[in-house]
Amino acid sequence: MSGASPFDWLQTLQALAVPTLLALSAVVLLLADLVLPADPHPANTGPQPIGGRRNRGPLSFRELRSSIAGLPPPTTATAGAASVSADAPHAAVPAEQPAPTVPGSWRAGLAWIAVGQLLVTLAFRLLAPADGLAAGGVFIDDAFAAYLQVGVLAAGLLAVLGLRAHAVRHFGRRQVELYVLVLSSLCGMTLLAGARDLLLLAVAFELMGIPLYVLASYAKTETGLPHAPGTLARPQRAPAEAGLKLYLVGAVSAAVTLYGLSLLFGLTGSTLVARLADAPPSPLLALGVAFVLAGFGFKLGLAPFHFWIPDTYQGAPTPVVAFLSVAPKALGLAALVRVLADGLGARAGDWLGPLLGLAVAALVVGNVFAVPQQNLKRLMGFSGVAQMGTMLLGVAALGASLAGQAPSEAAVSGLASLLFFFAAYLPANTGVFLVLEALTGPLPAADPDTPHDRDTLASLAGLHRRSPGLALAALVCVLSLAGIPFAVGFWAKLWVMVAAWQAGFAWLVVVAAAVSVLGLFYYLRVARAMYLGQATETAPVRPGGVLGTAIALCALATAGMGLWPAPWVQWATAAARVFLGR
Amino acid sequence: MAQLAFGLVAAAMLGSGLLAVRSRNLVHAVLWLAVSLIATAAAYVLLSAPFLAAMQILLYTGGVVTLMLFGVMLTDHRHDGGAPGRLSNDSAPQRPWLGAFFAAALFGVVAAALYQTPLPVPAAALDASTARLGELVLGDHLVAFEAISVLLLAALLGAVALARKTDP
Amino acid sequence: MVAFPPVFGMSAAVVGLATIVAPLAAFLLLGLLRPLRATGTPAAAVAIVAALVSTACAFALVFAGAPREAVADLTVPWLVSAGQTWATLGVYLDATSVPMLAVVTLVGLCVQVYSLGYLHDEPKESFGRYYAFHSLFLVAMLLLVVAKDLLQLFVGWELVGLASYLLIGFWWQKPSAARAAVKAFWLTKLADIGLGAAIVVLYVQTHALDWSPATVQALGPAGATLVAALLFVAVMGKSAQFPLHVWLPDAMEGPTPVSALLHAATMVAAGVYLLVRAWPIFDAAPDVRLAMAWIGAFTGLFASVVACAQTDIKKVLAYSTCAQLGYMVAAAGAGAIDAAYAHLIGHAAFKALLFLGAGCLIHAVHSNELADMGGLLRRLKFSGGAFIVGALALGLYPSKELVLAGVGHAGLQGPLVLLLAAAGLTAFYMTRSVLLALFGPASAHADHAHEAPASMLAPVLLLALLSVAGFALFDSVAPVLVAVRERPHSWLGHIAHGLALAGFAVGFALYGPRRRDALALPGVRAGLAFVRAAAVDRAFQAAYRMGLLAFSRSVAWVDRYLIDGVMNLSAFASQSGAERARRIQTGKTYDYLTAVVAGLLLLAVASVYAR
Amino acid sequence: MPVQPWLLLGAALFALGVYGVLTRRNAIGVLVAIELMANAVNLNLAVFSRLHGNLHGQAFALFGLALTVAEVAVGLSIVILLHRSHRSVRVGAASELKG
Repeated sequence: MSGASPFDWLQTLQALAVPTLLALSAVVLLLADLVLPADPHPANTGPQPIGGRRNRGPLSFRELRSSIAGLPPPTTATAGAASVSADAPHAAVPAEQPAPTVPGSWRAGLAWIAVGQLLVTLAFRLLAPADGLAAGGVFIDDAFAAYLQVGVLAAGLLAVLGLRAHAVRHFGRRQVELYVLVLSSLCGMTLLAGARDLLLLAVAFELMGIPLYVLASYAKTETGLPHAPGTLARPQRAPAEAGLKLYLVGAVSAAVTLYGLSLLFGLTGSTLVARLADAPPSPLLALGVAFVLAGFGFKLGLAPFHFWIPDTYQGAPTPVVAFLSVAPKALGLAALVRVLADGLGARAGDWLGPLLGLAVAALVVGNVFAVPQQNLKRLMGFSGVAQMGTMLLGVAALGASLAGQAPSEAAVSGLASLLFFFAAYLPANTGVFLVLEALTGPLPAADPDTPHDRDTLASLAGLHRRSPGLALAALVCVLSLAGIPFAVGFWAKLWVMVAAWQAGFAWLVVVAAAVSVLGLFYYLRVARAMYLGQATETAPVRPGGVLGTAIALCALATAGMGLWPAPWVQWATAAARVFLGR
Repeated sequence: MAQLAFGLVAAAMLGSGLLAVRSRNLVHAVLWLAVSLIATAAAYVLLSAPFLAAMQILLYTGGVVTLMLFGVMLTDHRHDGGAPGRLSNDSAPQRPWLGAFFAAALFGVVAAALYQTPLPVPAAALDASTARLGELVLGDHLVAFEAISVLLLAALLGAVALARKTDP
Repeated sequence: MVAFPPVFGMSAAVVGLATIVAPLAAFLLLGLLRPLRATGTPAAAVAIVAALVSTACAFALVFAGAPREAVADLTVPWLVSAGQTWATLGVYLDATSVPMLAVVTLVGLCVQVYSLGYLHDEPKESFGRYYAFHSLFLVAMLLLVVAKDLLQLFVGWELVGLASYLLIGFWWQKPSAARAAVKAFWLTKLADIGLGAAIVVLYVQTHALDWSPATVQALGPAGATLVAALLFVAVMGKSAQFPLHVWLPDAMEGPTPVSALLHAATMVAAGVYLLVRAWPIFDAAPDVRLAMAWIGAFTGLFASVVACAQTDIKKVLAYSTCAQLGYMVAAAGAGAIDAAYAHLIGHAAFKALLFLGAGCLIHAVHSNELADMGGLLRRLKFSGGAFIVGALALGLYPSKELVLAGVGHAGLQGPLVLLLAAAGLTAFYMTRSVLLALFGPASAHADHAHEAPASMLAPVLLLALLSVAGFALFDSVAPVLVAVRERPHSWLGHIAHGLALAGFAVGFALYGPRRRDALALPGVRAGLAFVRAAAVDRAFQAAYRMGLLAFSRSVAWVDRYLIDGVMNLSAFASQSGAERARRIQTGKTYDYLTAVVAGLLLLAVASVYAR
Repeated sequence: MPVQPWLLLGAALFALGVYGVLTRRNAIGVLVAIELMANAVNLNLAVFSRLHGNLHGQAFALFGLALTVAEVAVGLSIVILLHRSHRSVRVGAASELKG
């Protein structure tokens, strides 16, 4: 036992209450899915499970193979017949009809359980004091962690609300997994928020990431399309591709991160982040930091580790992207700050240079590549790269201060501006994706053999005529992302830039401001499409109550924070002070 | 003696590793990976990490390699240019010079950094009893241990949800 | 600090807050309740009642009898960093903000009432939208006026820009209107970068965003010069100073009441108001003030010359607005900030009167062209009379003397000469407009002309009365509003009057209906005929051409490369650079992995070897 | 025995993995290469555990093992999904999303 403080169960549990609650929620949700009765209307909702049985029971290998591989089952009479009967309802559905939903299914209620669980956890987080230390200091429950936890819980809540209609519509029997995966990813994020141990950091990082790989590849089946007899309906191509790209780049980056962490561990012999400060400066240390930076670069989507972003955003289910595009990035950056500032603060001079390079690359690449995009999801992906680049200005200010190149106040304002930036970025970014989901989510699945590209700016054209509310919500979010004065995004950008300026990075601020002009252009293009574009369709868009609520929450939060940023500013400043011990 | 053992293990790991990334036949590649992993288990024994070695064989060789073989079998390669029922040759390396350049450059940087960093010679013995390791895992790293159980649950669930026939 | 006396039995600041809350409520009602907005006239009534409340409150504040030093401060901390408040939100009333409140609300009210008649043919829905925008504009403008620091002022400033964009583009089906709106938006936006940069510099240098002497002290002379210069860029954009004035004439594409509201009385005045408000900063930057004096005076003369040759009545007024704003900026540059403020307030009233009067004429003949008017006075006695009052006021308004005296007193000979010339030209082109539009032979359109409805005439009457009253009572009213003690009776005033009268005379001689009778004397007639034929017309044409050729080069340059350039940058960027670059995104995952490894290698090498 | 040779071995294994990741076009082949990289990490950790004479590194490596297993399980399921949707397990087959 190397921990300085004796192991205290109660204290540990208290400090870890939020991740624990989330893990328990996931388990409860799974149990609920198992325990609750079968679907009331399974017969007319799609193909029967193979062999006419429920999917959850144990399968024979043959069935598993045919089930998994989409191949014709072995030519035994029963299995073959089952396969054909499984296909029959598909063929009966006309091509243009939306995928059938399951009216009255209790599965649609799973989302409400998840929402309830998240609300309880959020309430707990807001009410419980944040001053705990878990198991020898591997995890700290302080104001910094609490701030981030509140943020990701809110993001999770929005994600579940946004996912519900999509799941009911497209994922019939596979809904519970979605929410369990969101909850376990959140569990990883909340752990990451306070992890002060390299090992826990690595595990939490993966716990956050692995469910996202699955969520991004959650493909709906192409119902209603003719397919060869004896084969099963194909899943959509785009999510599979999105998931593959996310996964492969992510797995390689995870290996890179772990390699870097192994080097950092090797130089101190302790897994505690704080002990990194003991490591004498050496090339190996610098190398370890470079590997960690590169690995986190993937999660944050910094150039040149960003290539997966637009493709994955485009292909993955839109509500998943709404979640994927903010919370993991925020927590990835928080974890990076933890390692860089808490552990390697004294060596800030070493990592500052590479970090500045990453910031400039992200700012330039993100903004330039976003300009020609016609697909809104890709546009948001690239612009997200640029936003992360802006956030790195805050880290740079922090680093300059830690390295002694800037006044100590720059550290607080750098970190606080970063935290505030998260809070500003979260609802705006989520809101745009949810509006898109409201617009294109209910459309029937496209032909699996053609890449479907519905999420274009053209599909937004004339949105304010089809649904003024949605258009207004999207406008609020987009203006905030663009950093139009007096949207919250403006305050966030201003603060981060002021912090960087104070830390002596005037040139960086100038670069950021210059490329931000491009941001103004492409974000306003979205607004122009909605308000000035000629609508090709005139049917009104109705997002439905749940999704509508989520969108309204996003827009209201964005607008509200823009009008009244003071409480958030103070909150972020307090969290930053606690983190820096000032 | 230690040097000889190291040499043997290193040769086995690198040789089989090279074959695992170069082999044209995918099944062979996976099997060479298994050899490399077993050689690593031997390395763990040399590094006085017997429990780790056991886990390496159980989890990696027993679990990962088997999973991969399942994967190879479950995905037929007819559409990738191979004959029906046979594994395709599509796993042959492409753009080998690019890969070799980056691999060599990366190795060079790491090696250079390694040689510029003074590291002490380790003490002769390390008491790596399984009991102490277990104490550590369930003590200092208990939080991570619990987290990884959630992770395994989520991964399992996710893997099944993806691989299972998708239904509406 | 002297407290503001209570108004209506309430704290003055609360009353000040009410001036904003009323139009805000109207905006929210109209904006959020679509059924209400779609009702048309009732929607307008909501906005007008709100504006009425606002105006009543503002005038109550003006007549509260507060001493000049009185201040009412109802602000709450807005942005707080490191335990220090560096921006506040709320209402700050003092001798500077209160008169402006009255001007803004009164003009807003007049224009809203006037629009009832002017836009009665609009569809109900867009009528409601129009009033929603109007209320938004009022909120934004008032927010700007009562700001205690630069940040809230910036909020109002930006919102004003947004509202004006929406209002100019109100007839967005018209391509020219849409284009004009976009142009105005971009150009003022461009200039706003100055304001944003000024805020950043101010904050970085002083950790404060206000204009108090303490802040200016902390800023130091160099800092003050930088901040003042940046602020002045924003002023040039908003207040249409050469060469950033190009959006103003184009913006005449909007409905005429909008022109009256935005481009005569209130929005363009925001720039000058910023000069007045943040005066301590400008006061500490003499270099910037010298540039201001020259730019303002040049704008005054240049715009006057261009106005002489316009055929569109609204464009005449637009250029004339440019010129008068030039007067104000020049006065501020000369340090005569009270003169600038006095001119701002007076000009607001009679320029609104002119625009609304012109609107009546346009309404009658359905054309902006002076050529389509003519002889309208016979049919439109009331509107025509009001227009004449406005024209006289523009030519002779006493605050102009204050400006000239201020500039002269500062020893700025060059700007003084330019402004004196502009004064003569002002009288000339107003005479020209009046004679062409109201006298002379009746045009084809004029035969069917009929007087505007009462809803349009009432505000015109009110403004005309105010202009006359302001004229007559200037010496007693001006000190109440601004810190002008007395009108300087200097030789400059006489010269200005003389030039103005000369301008009237020349205009009358050249365009007057009875010029033949008046010029019966052979010698005079021959001389004037010669002058008219050979010199004056040519001179003006030449001057105009010079204005358009020499200056229009630069104007066109700004227009083409700056404005259109920004607008076309998008097309360029998307078609060439970025379009080519996006091929890197191949879609092949192994390429992405190569990029990851390459990035890793780069970072590793940089970290290890470039330490 | 000093640790440098061991660490070099780890680096070489990692580099081999990188080579495989960059040259393999079959998704399962890439997974194999990623395994090699993860294995190199674990080797490093075991070596450092030896270096410092404590078991934290071995514990870390144990966790690393478990992480890799979870990752591979999900990866293979994604490959299978890819196979169903694209009728192929070539990485390059999935390249419709681009630009």
